[in-house]
Amino acid sequence: MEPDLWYLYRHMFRSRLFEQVVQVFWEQGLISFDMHMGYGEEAIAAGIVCQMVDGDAMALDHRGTPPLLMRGIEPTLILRELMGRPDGLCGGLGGHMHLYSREHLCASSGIVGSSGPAGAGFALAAQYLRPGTLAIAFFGEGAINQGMLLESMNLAVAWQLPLLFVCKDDKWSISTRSASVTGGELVERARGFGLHTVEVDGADVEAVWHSAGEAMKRTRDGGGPTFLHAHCVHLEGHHLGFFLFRVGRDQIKEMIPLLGPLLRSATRRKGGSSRERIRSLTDIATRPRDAVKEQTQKEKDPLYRTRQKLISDRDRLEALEAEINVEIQDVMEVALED
Amino acid sequence: MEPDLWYLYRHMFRSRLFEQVVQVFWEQGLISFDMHMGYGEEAIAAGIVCQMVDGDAMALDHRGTPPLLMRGIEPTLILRELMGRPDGLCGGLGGHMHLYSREHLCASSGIVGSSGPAGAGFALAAQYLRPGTLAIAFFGEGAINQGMLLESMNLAVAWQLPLLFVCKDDKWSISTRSASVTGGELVERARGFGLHTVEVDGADVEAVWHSAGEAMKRTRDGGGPTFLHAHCVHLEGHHLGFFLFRVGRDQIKEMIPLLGPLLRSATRRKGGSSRERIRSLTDIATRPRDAVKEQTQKEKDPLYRTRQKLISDRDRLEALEAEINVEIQDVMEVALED
Amino acid sequence: MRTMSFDETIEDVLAQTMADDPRIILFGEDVQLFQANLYTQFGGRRIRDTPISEGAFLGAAITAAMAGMRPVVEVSLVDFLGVAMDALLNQASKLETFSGGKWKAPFVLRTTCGGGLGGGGQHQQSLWGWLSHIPGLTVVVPSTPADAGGLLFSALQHDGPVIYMTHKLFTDFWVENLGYLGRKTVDFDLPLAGMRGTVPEKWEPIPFGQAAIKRSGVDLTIISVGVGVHRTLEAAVMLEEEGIDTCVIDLRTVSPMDTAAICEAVSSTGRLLVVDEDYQGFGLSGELAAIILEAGINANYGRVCTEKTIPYSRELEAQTLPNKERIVEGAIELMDRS
Amino acid sequence: MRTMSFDETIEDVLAQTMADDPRIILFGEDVQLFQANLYTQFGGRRIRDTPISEGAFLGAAITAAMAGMRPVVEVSLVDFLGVAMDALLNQASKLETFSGGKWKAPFVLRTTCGGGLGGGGQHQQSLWGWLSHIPGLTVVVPSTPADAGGLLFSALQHDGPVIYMTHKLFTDFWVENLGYLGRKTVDFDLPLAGMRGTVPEKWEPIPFGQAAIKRSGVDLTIISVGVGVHRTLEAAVMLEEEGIDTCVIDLRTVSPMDTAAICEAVSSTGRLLVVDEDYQGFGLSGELAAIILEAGINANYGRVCTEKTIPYSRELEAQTLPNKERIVEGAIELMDRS
Ligand SMILES: Cc1ncc(C[n+]2csc(CCOP(=O)(O)OP(=O)(O)O)c2C)c(N)n1
Ligand SMILES: Cc1ncc(C[n+]2csc(CCOP(=O)(O)OP(=O)(O)O)c2C)c(N)n1
Ligand SMILES: [Mg+2]
Ligand SMILES: [Mg+2]
Repeated sequence: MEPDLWYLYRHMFRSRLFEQVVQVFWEQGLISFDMHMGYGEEAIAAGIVCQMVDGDAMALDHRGTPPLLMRGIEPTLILRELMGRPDGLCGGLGGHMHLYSREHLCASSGIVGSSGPAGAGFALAAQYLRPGTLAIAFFGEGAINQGMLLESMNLAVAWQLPLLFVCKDDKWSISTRSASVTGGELVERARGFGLHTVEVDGADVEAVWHSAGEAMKRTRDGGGPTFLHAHCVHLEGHHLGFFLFRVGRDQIKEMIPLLGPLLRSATRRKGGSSRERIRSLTDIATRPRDAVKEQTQKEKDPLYRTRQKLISDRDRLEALEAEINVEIQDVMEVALED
Repeated sequence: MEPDLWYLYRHMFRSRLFEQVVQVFWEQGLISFDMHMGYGEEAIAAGIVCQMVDGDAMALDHRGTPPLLMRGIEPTLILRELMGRPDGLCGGLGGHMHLYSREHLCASSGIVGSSGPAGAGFALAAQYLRPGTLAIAFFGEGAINQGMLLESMNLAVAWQLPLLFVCKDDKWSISTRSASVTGGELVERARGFGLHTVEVDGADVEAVWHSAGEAMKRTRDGGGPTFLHAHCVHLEGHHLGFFLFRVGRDQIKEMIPLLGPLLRSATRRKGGSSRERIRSLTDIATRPRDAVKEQTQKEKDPLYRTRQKLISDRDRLEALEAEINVEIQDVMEVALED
Repeated sequence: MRTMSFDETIEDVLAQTMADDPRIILFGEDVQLFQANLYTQFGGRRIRDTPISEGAFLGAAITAAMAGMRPVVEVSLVDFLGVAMDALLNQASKLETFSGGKWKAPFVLRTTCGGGLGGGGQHQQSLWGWLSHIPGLTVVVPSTPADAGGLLFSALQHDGPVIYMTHKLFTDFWVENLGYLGRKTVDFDLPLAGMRGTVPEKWEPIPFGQAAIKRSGVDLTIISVGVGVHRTLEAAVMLEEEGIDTCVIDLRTVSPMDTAAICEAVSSTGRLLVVDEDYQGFGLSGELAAIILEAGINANYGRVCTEKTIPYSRELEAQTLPNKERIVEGAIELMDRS
Repeated sequence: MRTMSFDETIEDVLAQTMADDPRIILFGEDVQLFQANLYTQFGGRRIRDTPISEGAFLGAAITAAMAGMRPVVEVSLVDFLGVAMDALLNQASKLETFSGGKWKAPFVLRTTCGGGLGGGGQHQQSLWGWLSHIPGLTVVVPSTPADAGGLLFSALQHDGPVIYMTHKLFTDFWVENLGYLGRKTVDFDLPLAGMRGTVPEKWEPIPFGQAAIKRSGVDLTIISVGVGVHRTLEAAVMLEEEGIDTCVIDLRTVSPMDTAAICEAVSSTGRLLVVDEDYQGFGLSGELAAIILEAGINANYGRVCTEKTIPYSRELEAQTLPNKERIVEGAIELMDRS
């Protein structure tokens, strides 16, 4: 079977547009704390979530918006939740890292790695109550060093849980290059736990759709859990207003106030060797630039990639985008109503 | 280089004899709680600990006696500690799961898996303060599903710590067959974290000596951490007086009081299908028998195996054993003094 | 009325409720053999052994409950919760708030607590006050078979997370398997009146937050929980000989607490002694002080608690845990003060 | 006297002590960029980024300290300790007892706590009372730059584990990186007097267990810690207008506590209000009640604490955390009571 690319693009585009509203609201101060965006991982979400059925469950990390939207949760409810309104998805009590929908069996958490156990529990319930359904656990590559997530990989294999582990690998955890703190290859690590594994370009929604579809079919049929390793970027970095990206984007303005203290530290009497100090300074100077450069490559933006494939039918594309524009405009207005 | 088998046997035999005293004391009620013995893992301990040097450190699990003895800790101090005496190794405050020797850099813990992080910390200190030294982390195959141990494997690779992970695999964690709750193969799992790996018959002290020696050399030279998977048995099961072994050894006497309730449960109105019930009953009946049978195979007893290799020089062997007998007899008497 | 042991009570309630409610499953390390009767009746699908991965399987219990199951998850000793605390601190306890009151996780965490078997400081903690600090958790600590049954019955019907704590000394199973272990050479100060007793023919739920007045008295109120209740009742007999008439209250649930009963009893005697096997500082004893002060009750107050890490030595252990003698002493001191 | 921000203070003390003591290393997630100045001065060997494996690296800090290092380990938010609690509950806190007083682990766990940035219930907990429940841990919560420096200086010389907690609102870094994030559209109620202030020319250690009397007064004693101290001082000004003369005490260290100062202040005013941003039940507020009752002080008592999970909504958050208005109300209520 082939995916309906128009359908997938619709979901991706809708998520992108919705998050742009979130960003505007956040910039206006209507949303607090470090808002984590799904910008850049829309293809992973769409390729997977669009194949979920009634009774399937999702355990989400700190970037829950795209999967929730695609799963069919009312966008106004999400937006109002992010605004902390009593008429939000969770009465304004949860906020952007704690989005829940009982009817859709979706739960989130801001504790890195906790979607592993959460996914395992959903999958366990599926085994008893809803045979043929499954659970998805979303997390980043940084989370893969968190003990409870590793434990849950083993548990899923031991209990043959209908669970799909989805590692959205943007290569960074906050300001840390994940490779610098991670041993081995992730797919091999997962295989070492006895998981089925598949690696995929997370900017290619069709590829995600295919490999996720196969894994989901296998797990629905009782074939056991799979680890899906999807590479992606995050166009806004770790969260909105992230200092690494601010520095990386506007080195002159953002770096200047930091320079004085940095240089003072670099020249203090005791401490590391001058080679070490130069290495640190270079690292501090290059990480922001690299992070921005890596995360904003056009050809890694799934929206751009997918749009290119549809652009030959420009009329249909523009009509679709216009339609969604209207919807999201409307969502924004409704969210602001008293 | 070849190991000195007489030297290794001396350590193993001494440990065995010492633990037999521990067992007698425990049976007499001089030692409390669930005493975990090292019976059966002497070859693993000897093959590794006998190659440790000043400044090397050890993180131990709940079976700390053999490595501590072999590392040179005064046996009387250990025995008195197990008796809870103020003149014990830790003033009687620690007990058998919490044996510490600061001068030997040895620490223990009764929390399964905690020797992973503990080993990593020792290895970290070695990197700064004692280059060329290393740390050993001992644990069982059941511990390998504990998050913090898995995390520490990754940490050791990421930081290239001089750390040897030693998995003493007796196939059982308490009454659970570890394979039934563990996904994948352990060596592959470790390799998935980027560790060097080696698998060895833990009853063969020479084999352990060789593979540990190689790994220890590599790690001393900065070649990074290794996972050593050693197969072994535990002649007394999980701990002294362990019910699984009591049932397995004397099914008639120990099983009879359990039978009534079991059969009542098996025939209660609601519950599992009769196939499930029969499967449970069979499982309950076979686990004890299997556990005892698996753990007491003579050819898996490292003492027996090593002794066979030395028996041709019976005089020397008997002299050695007699000497140690005297020592341990003495230890016992001294430990009992006021 | 029937007579049952503490263990039998728990098994009886579980067998009955599991027979009636197919959503109840039970999992934890070694539960198939530790709960062999239930395993026989319900089979391996509903009674599951787990890997030693408390973080993963406790976390999984939460979402399994959210998705419609009623898991009973067993962590053999409360001390082991250190490796799984995130599930309680950040997930289970917060779900109801985070979801805006729309989603709850009805699961029961069964665990044992307490000392007196010579198991040292890492296997004998109580921690009920510590756990009760976290808003959103129910913490139950029964002290008789009848309460154990009724409270477990309630726990299995409760719509949120319940931590159901059994003191080791009440259960034949743990006293045998961590204490006697087939020996006749050891002795324990067992709270016999809590180990076996009459229970109702038909289980009725005992509401949470309802203390039991175990003994009325006009001179002094002693509040305790778990084995402390029995130590206190014995002390009360000794105090009677000194002419001190003691009212003894068993909280039964630490969170929620029966504020009304506490205030009534303390205001009538004007003196409160708290007997708490959990650590003294920042726990139950303090909370009780705050409750009476908030209520404007003017009372003499003292506490007999565990002040520090529990030592291994049986003798030191006995001095560290609240014992009859310390209670009597504390009570007399309190009487003398006014 | 110099003027410094809270952040600068911490960096200054770390830079000075790290220069003097090569055993001090610092590790945690993202510390290389979050502590870019120290990273520049000391290089990547002494300032290390970690994987997201709090269990492993906090556990490693303990044995690294035991083996001669003085690690400063950073866990960015105290809430994340849920995944690493075993290291505190069962290892660090118990080492001294278990080793018979022979071995200690001198490390500093730096973490942030507290709310007021709209971060919801999983990223804004305080937990100082919760941590203080465990015997063997020192818990430090400074409220001014001078105290922050002096207490950190002491922590780095202390011979056991110290949990050094910084309230987010004191630090420009966290207020910027979790609050403003480059925006001018959000507002926070910042404790300005705690964010910047005079500090000594030369750092002197401030002993643990020494409270600071921030304001003397005869009508009422308010005890607090962290940001609560500043909220209380503001409230005290308002109370003055009502004719209520308030004594304000800053505990500075929650464990150990300055019992003498507490008792003196409360017995002189006869009224105690506890202002505690940590959860109300089974925590600091209760312990203070116990302390004064044990001392036989007859006082009116009230508390203004965080009673439940902190809601995300900024408005509800403000009502849930102890604020000026609630403090004034609580104080007046207490005055009216007698
Ligand atoms: C247990 C825990 N530790 C640390 C954090 C802080 N934190 C939040 S997100 C994050 C990075 C996660 O990286 P990754 O898993 O790769 O996800 P990404 O943000 O890159 O999508 C960290 C360290 C946390 N929330 N929970
Ligand atoms: C975190 C934790 N969970 C559970 C236990 C209880 N426990 C003690 S030993 C053990 C089994 C360990 O099995 P393994 O690691 O294979 O070691 P073995 O006893 O077989 O040598 C368990 C579950 C514990 N001590 N700590
Ligand atoms: Mg990432
Ligand atoms: Mg084992």
